[in-house]
Amino acid sequence: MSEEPRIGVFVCHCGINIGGYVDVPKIVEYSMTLPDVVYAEPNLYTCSSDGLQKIKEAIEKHNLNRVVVASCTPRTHEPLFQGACEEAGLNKYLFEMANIRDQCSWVHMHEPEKATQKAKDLVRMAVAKARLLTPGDEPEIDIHPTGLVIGGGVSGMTAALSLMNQGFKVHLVEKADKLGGALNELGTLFPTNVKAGELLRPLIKGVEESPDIVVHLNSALKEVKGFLGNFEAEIESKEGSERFEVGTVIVATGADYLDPVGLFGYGEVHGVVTQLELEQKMKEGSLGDVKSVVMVQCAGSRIEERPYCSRICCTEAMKNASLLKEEDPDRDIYILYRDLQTYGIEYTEMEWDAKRKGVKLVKYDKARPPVVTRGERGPMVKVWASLLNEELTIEPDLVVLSAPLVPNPDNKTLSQQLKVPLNSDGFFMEAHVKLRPLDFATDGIFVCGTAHSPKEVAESISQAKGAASRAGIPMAKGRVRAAAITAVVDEDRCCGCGICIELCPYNAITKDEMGIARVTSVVCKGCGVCGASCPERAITMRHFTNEQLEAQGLAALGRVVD
Amino acid sequence: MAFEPNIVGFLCNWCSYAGADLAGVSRIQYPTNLRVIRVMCSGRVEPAVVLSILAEGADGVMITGCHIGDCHYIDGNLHAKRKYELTRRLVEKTGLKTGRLRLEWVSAAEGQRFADLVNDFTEQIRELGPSPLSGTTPDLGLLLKVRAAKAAAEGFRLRALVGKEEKTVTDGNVYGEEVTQEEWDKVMTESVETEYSRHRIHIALTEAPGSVKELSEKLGMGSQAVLEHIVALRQLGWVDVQEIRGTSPVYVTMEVPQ
Amino acid sequence: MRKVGAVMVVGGGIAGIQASLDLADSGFKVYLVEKEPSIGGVMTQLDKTFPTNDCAMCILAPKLVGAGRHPNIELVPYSELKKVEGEEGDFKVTLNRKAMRVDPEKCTGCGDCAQKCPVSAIDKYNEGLGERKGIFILYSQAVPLVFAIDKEKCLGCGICAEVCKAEAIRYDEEDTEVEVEVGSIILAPGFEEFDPRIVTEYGYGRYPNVVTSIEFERILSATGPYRGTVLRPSDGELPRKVAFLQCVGSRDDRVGNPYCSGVCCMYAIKEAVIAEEHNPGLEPTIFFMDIRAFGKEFDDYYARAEEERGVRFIRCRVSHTDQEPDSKDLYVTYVEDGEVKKERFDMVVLSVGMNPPADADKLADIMGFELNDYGFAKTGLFTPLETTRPGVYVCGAFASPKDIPDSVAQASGAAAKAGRAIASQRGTLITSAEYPAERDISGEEPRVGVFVCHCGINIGGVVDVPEVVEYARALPGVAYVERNLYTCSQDTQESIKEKILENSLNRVVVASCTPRTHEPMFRATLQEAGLNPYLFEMANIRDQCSWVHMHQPEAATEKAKDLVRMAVAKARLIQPLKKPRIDVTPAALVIGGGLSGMTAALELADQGIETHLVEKEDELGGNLRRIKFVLGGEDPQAKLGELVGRVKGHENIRVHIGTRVEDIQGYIGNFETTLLSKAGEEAVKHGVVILATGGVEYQPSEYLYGEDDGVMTQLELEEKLVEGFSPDTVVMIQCVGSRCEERPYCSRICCNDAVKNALKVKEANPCSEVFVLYKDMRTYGFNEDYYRKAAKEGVLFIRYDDEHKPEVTNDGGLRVRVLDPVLNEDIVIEPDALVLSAGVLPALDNQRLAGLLKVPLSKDGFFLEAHMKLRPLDFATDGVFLCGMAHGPKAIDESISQACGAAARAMTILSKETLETEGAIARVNEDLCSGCRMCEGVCEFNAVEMVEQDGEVHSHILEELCKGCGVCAATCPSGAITAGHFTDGEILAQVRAALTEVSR
Amino acid sequence: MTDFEPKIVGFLCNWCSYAGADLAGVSRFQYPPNLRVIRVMCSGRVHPAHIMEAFKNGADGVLVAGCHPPNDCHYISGNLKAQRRVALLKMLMAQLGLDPERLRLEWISAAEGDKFARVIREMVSNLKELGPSPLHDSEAVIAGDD
Repeated sequence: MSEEPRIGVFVCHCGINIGGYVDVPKIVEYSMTLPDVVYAEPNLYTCSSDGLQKIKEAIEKHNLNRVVVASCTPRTHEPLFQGACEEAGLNKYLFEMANIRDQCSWVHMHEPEKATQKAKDLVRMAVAKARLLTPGDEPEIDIHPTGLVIGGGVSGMTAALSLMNQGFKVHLVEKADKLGGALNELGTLFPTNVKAGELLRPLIKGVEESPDIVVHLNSALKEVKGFLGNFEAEIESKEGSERFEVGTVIVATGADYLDPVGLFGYGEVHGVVTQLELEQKMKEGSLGDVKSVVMVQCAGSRIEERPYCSRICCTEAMKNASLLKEEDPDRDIYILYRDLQTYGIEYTEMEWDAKRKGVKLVKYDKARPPVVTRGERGPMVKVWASLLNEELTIEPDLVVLSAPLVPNPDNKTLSQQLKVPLNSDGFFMEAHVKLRPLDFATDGIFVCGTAHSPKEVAESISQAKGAASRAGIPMAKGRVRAAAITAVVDEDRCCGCGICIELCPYNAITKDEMGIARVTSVVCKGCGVCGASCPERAITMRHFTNEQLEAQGLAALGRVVD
Repeated sequence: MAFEPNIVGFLCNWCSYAGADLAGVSRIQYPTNLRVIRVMCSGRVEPAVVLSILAEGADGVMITGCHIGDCHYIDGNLHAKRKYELTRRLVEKTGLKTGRLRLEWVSAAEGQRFADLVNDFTEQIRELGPSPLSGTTPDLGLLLKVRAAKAAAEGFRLRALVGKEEKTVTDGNVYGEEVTQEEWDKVMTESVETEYSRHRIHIALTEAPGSVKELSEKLGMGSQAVLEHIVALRQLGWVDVQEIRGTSPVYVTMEVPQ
Repeated sequence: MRKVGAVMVVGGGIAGIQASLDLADSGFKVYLVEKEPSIGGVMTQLDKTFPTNDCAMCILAPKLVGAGRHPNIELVPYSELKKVEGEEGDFKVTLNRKAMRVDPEKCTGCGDCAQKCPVSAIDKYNEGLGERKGIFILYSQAVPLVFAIDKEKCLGCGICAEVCKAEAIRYDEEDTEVEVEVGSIILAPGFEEFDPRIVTEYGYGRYPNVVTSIEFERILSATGPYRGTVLRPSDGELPRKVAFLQCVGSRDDRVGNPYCSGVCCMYAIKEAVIAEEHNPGLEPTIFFMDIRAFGKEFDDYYARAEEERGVRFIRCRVSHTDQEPDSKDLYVTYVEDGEVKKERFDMVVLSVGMNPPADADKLADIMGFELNDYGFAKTGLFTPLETTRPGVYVCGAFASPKDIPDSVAQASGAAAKAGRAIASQRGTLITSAEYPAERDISGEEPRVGVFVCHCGINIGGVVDVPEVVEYARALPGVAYVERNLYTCSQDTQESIKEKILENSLNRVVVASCTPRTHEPMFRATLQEAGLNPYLFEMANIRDQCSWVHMHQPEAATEKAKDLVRMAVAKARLIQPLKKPRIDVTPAALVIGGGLSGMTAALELADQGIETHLVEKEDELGGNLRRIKFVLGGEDPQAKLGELVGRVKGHENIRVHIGTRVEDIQGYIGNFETTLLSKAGEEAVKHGVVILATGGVEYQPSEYLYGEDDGVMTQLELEEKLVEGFSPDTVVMIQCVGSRCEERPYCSRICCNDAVKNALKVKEANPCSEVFVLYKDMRTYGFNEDYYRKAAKEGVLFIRYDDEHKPEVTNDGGLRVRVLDPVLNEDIVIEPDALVLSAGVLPALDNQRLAGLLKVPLSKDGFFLEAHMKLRPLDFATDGVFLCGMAHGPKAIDESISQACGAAARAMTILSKETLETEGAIARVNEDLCSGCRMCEGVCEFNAVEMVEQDGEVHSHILEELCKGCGVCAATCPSGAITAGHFTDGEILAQVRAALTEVSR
Repeated sequence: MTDFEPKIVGFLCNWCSYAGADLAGVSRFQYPPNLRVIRVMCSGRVHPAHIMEAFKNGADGVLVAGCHPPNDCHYISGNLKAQRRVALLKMLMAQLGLDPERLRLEWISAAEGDKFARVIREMVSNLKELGPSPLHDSEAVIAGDD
């Protein structure tokens, strides 16, 4: 922009919200003394259609190339004023606001003189910044209408089907030789005791029969490049590798069960099995003559090494305990637990159901966990029942350990390939635990199912549908408009140290073939951390440049720099 | 007239700025001394920018961001904290009171907290009195120190260390070894001292050429240390010998185009 | 028994490098093991070297580079010995190769990593006076030029890997074990500086202005912390008065170092002289006990320092140093003339001695050889190169403290020993490059291919490389241009070859870094593509452009274009050159049948070389015949007998006694010599000449010698002592005929001889009185022990100086009157025997032989080697070598080392059937030559001969001897001489291209 | 005349001075970009005609740099020959109306990177004071001998 700045200042009375405490005419008058300000006027409500019209007229009449509105907060009103500027043919990034209401008149209602002084300062600061503003443009990118789903378990298949139903093509990548994931191992599923196989069958059929879903078995992701709408994925299988373009990626890699070797006699004492193994036996009918069973909860979770709760084990134990009781009501079933996490209506009901059937619940203490040793005829369990305040000794036929779900060992590689984070437990970490549970900070990549954290099938399915719906949004739009408040790298200064790449939570920065950082501006969210951290000071943060920040700071101190 | 501090605040757009707006909407009253600069993220605030504002005479600088874990940009506030720590170290070096700086977390819902904070900080600054760099007769010696601190904050070394700190201390280093905060701080302390001292010398030589002895007196630094820094600065091509005056080499700055 | 044709050299200092080069040039594979990441050792830290004041780096760098790219030398840097198994001829050595964490194949040495490394560490190269980074090279010119990560300091931040465009960083690299099979091992681990913190009275470590001599060396150096201006570390002021304290950690029993380090006197004098040169007006003072300037031309240097350069010498041992706390000035307290004196200085330099290497014990343990009492490798007087373990040899300071030329000579000697043990395996483990047939380009128009390097961002970050590429495209003669990220990378070499073939290129220009390091590699690439290697030219757009104009990208781009234009202008004119090949006669001529000559002859003969040993007298043995006993207790006559027996019985040695060399014709590889004996003339053909003409004892004319029977020389005394002579009172006078006006040099051996004979007298007659009148006692090295022993046994050492020489009279009995400087009064002794330590004179025949061979003599009449420091056994004239007393006075072990060394040097020629020499040499156009002989006068290498043809005399270049410097071409008034590869046409084309846009 | 940028041609011997110039680069010592280097094996290779050709083609200054006397020369004494030639040529230059200051002989060792940079800085600033070479516009002066 080679033109000299010509700034127009519009000072809002906001009825009496501003004008009642701040001397607006004085501010208008003061504005006219500031460098490069060629026009200033007061408005009753600058945000009214009348006020907006006046801005447009002034731009035209006074040939303004920067506009400052002193009124309320940019968080709510900036888009409105920027719209007015655009309508008058002025780039919207040539607009700046001074917040003299929310952060001035309203909070200094009893000090009108000081409030007026502050308002002047705020206008001066806004003008100082406005003088340095440059126009920005908002590039648009096309979104490739194909999804990539990694993981062919229940979550992945659900997500793939959901995407297909939204009208997108899907590549589904599964590392095993068949679809189904962990459900292939399970017997029945709580709370309805539906057989896992029955749940899987229609899903697999749907996936396999869909012409829009390409299933890649025995395959793993080798590389992903690109960004939202334009990822280039390469998958590798024994047959070789294949590349394709996708617009979005859903991570549904599931989780593994812990192999509880060394815990509670597992692997050492005959008759100690996991819940999964119990289900296998029940499924095959190979349980045999089992008269008494002790289930040990939290077998490997909620401990120092693995501090998280595996969420499903309590309900799973209730389900299996009930099933065992149904088979043979004479069986003695003990569940040794620390805290029962049978959350929600249905699961609480399952707990009651088990109790009604005579399943004995024994609370143990983390400090004094049950000890399983070899007894005379089978395992022997000693447990300090904390509610009874006494030690129980049980010699069951079977000890069943509720081993937790643990992260898929492939997570680490995948997180590096996709540049999305894992939490300290090794599960994928979403962008925001409350509000963005299915997104990653990186646009266009989503997560669902037990890849995210231990969860039961219904929850996984909900998440999968949710993730597919999130992924569908940009693909349905077909285009995305990027913001102009982005970082830009001066390639002559960049030494390629990679700090910006490391710090960018959005993977918006990559290295080019010369090892120089490049910002993918459509992915950049404009936080500016990269710019503030670049050791070579090679990154400029558009719209919040150092010069602009310093000019504002200096203006705040009453210094105007020409 | 009572002392009215000039305080500059950097507020992140998503939490703190919204919190400040909420204070307004709620008509919570607080002192008028704060002048707000909106930034998208508290992690955007560079030590060098803060130092240049201090150099211009601000009585206090406040940086506020989202609470840890709430950052709109995931972890920008963690970086803000690292950067703030560097600013604090450098300010400490100059002798300016570190009480003139403040980093706080304010959420969008904490209008009252924001107002309390402004109250508290304004009071704190009032007690500290005007910045020696404010007014028409700023303390020129101190000004040079703050400029040296700013130059140090703009240099590769400190910026690189701060840029790498969060990741290395949290996730370990490239060897997969754990790096404790104490270990990192040790390097930081050394590096801040070195960089600050070198810029002190460089700036002093920009003002006027001088010998090691003169620099040592002027800067209150041991002459042996000054010489060691001069050796390094010559290696960097920042200073060179202008002439030998008596038994003293006199050093000048070389042009270092940016 | 199995033998392996490879040698391991442990230690990459100057001795290790020399040994490696000699062996590699003689057809053996060499593993050069160095504990630091780069070779070069202590010499790289030195500013100048005595006695010539040569720039250490200037003379060392070619050897470093030579070792670094020698096809038969494999550098094993950053490695230490772990295990040695096997026996002489067949060792298996296990090495621990420390992780450098940088891939040497990929690292280009550009230094970007160190620039960006945020961690600083102590700069060992600058002795802690500067700063280096967590990733470093030892010094700028390091070989190999590979960075290493200092794991101790590294934070692991990862920046270096990110900025390394060559992707050379390997954080996951671990220490690795390497197994190597070799036939011989040479130890050259050097020495450790004595740590003067132990000697607390001098204040080192507490007083900033007290520095060690090696620190001072860095202070003096242009590449040092102060860029060569001497400054006080405490405050950066120029010191005026600088004190040098000698014998810190030497000749000092308290610290366990009774021996003399041998080099400190000379380096202190050098440092004093150079300091004054760098800081005019600086006043150096050297506090010493004896000045031990015993080497060739050393005394001369000492005298000039005192007389011409104003260095002040004070003979005393300094008791202590104090610091004035505010000024940090230093006060040196000493006793002179019985008076305690205290003098202020600005700076104090401690001349620290040599300790054995810190890991000597470990080394001895691993290798299974013995150390001597002081922790150095144990050797014998007649076996100075052998350790106690067969097959393991030693050279340099680890054998005994010594200076650079003695180390270099010894290194060559060790190479001879190591090579001899496995001579049968010569050539079995080396590979020579095979190239396709050269394409004939005569008649072709120039088709130049230009390859412009980005060097990561080292060039590309400043110079606009695409613009340079576009520019080059338009230059006349250019047929192809491309740019590369790294032109030196292996894949680019492949691509250059392809491009040469695809585009029928007949000249190649690479615009990248310096030809000093990279030209040989690119030339090899041309050869692989069938082009003559000389059809190559480089434009140095990095070291001399982008790196030095980093802030002026446009001007740098313009300069880079100019440099490319100049290179292309030259390239268009360059012609293929052939490297001359010389056939080598596999025989040697050794002149002189003394200890040195016989030793050299045996070394050669044992390696299968036919050797003519010429002795003018009728008997072999030379001076050794007169030596009856030695300080260490060995029997010299038994050794002599053994030696003569072996020489006479050796199938490859032809002994010519009573013979004189009449005439020598020819040049390297092809000499023809006429020998004259009573039997008549004989002509022999040989490939090399070794001069071992020895020296003779001075016949004194002073102190009544020859007039009084009681006056004799040391050699005469020795003969008498053997016969049972046992005097009661003996006076010995040192420096008779040495260190005087006519012969200013020190004869080196006389002090040791005097001590030896004094002890012998005392041994035979413990009640005898022995007085030694001396100027400086120069019992350097471990012989200091005998000096102490003699003093302990009551031998009285009385110093005299030239103003107060002893007076000898005989009025009915010998009387010696001498001023005792301690009592400051004359004392008179009436000895039974007055023994004169007569100096060593050059052999009488030297002058004549020098004329025959056209080799120079020093002003003292000894032969003058090619370079005092680094080529002590060579002459500038190729194929001629020297050793022993022909070079200057020296002891038995030193002569043996040199003799073996000369043999090793000779073997670098004799091991080859044909020699290939430099192709870029001078050529004479006979039509233009006027026969003025100016070229003959300026050639230092005797490469010009005058030829008569058709009655006209014109000059002719012996291409085998020409080194290609081009001085003759620049001298020739008729323009008859062309300097190959640097022709007038080529230089002028470059000049014009430098100054005009488009070359004409 | 402030924007006058002198053109300098430098003849550097391969062993010391060219290595010193390389060291200046390795050490990143900055100096003005006015020099164009021609590498010769020995400073003794440089003939007066080479130097005069440079002046004739518009060079404002010529640098000849070699190893320090007496012993650093790789070819033993080539540097001394260069010294004599330069001395003679300077006398001739004065007669031709060329300021002998424009020709400079320096001994620069392989360790003197900073000296190399300093010499170039000095030469450029001296030549800026001397102004453009008189041969710039009047090639006729010595054109005859081509």
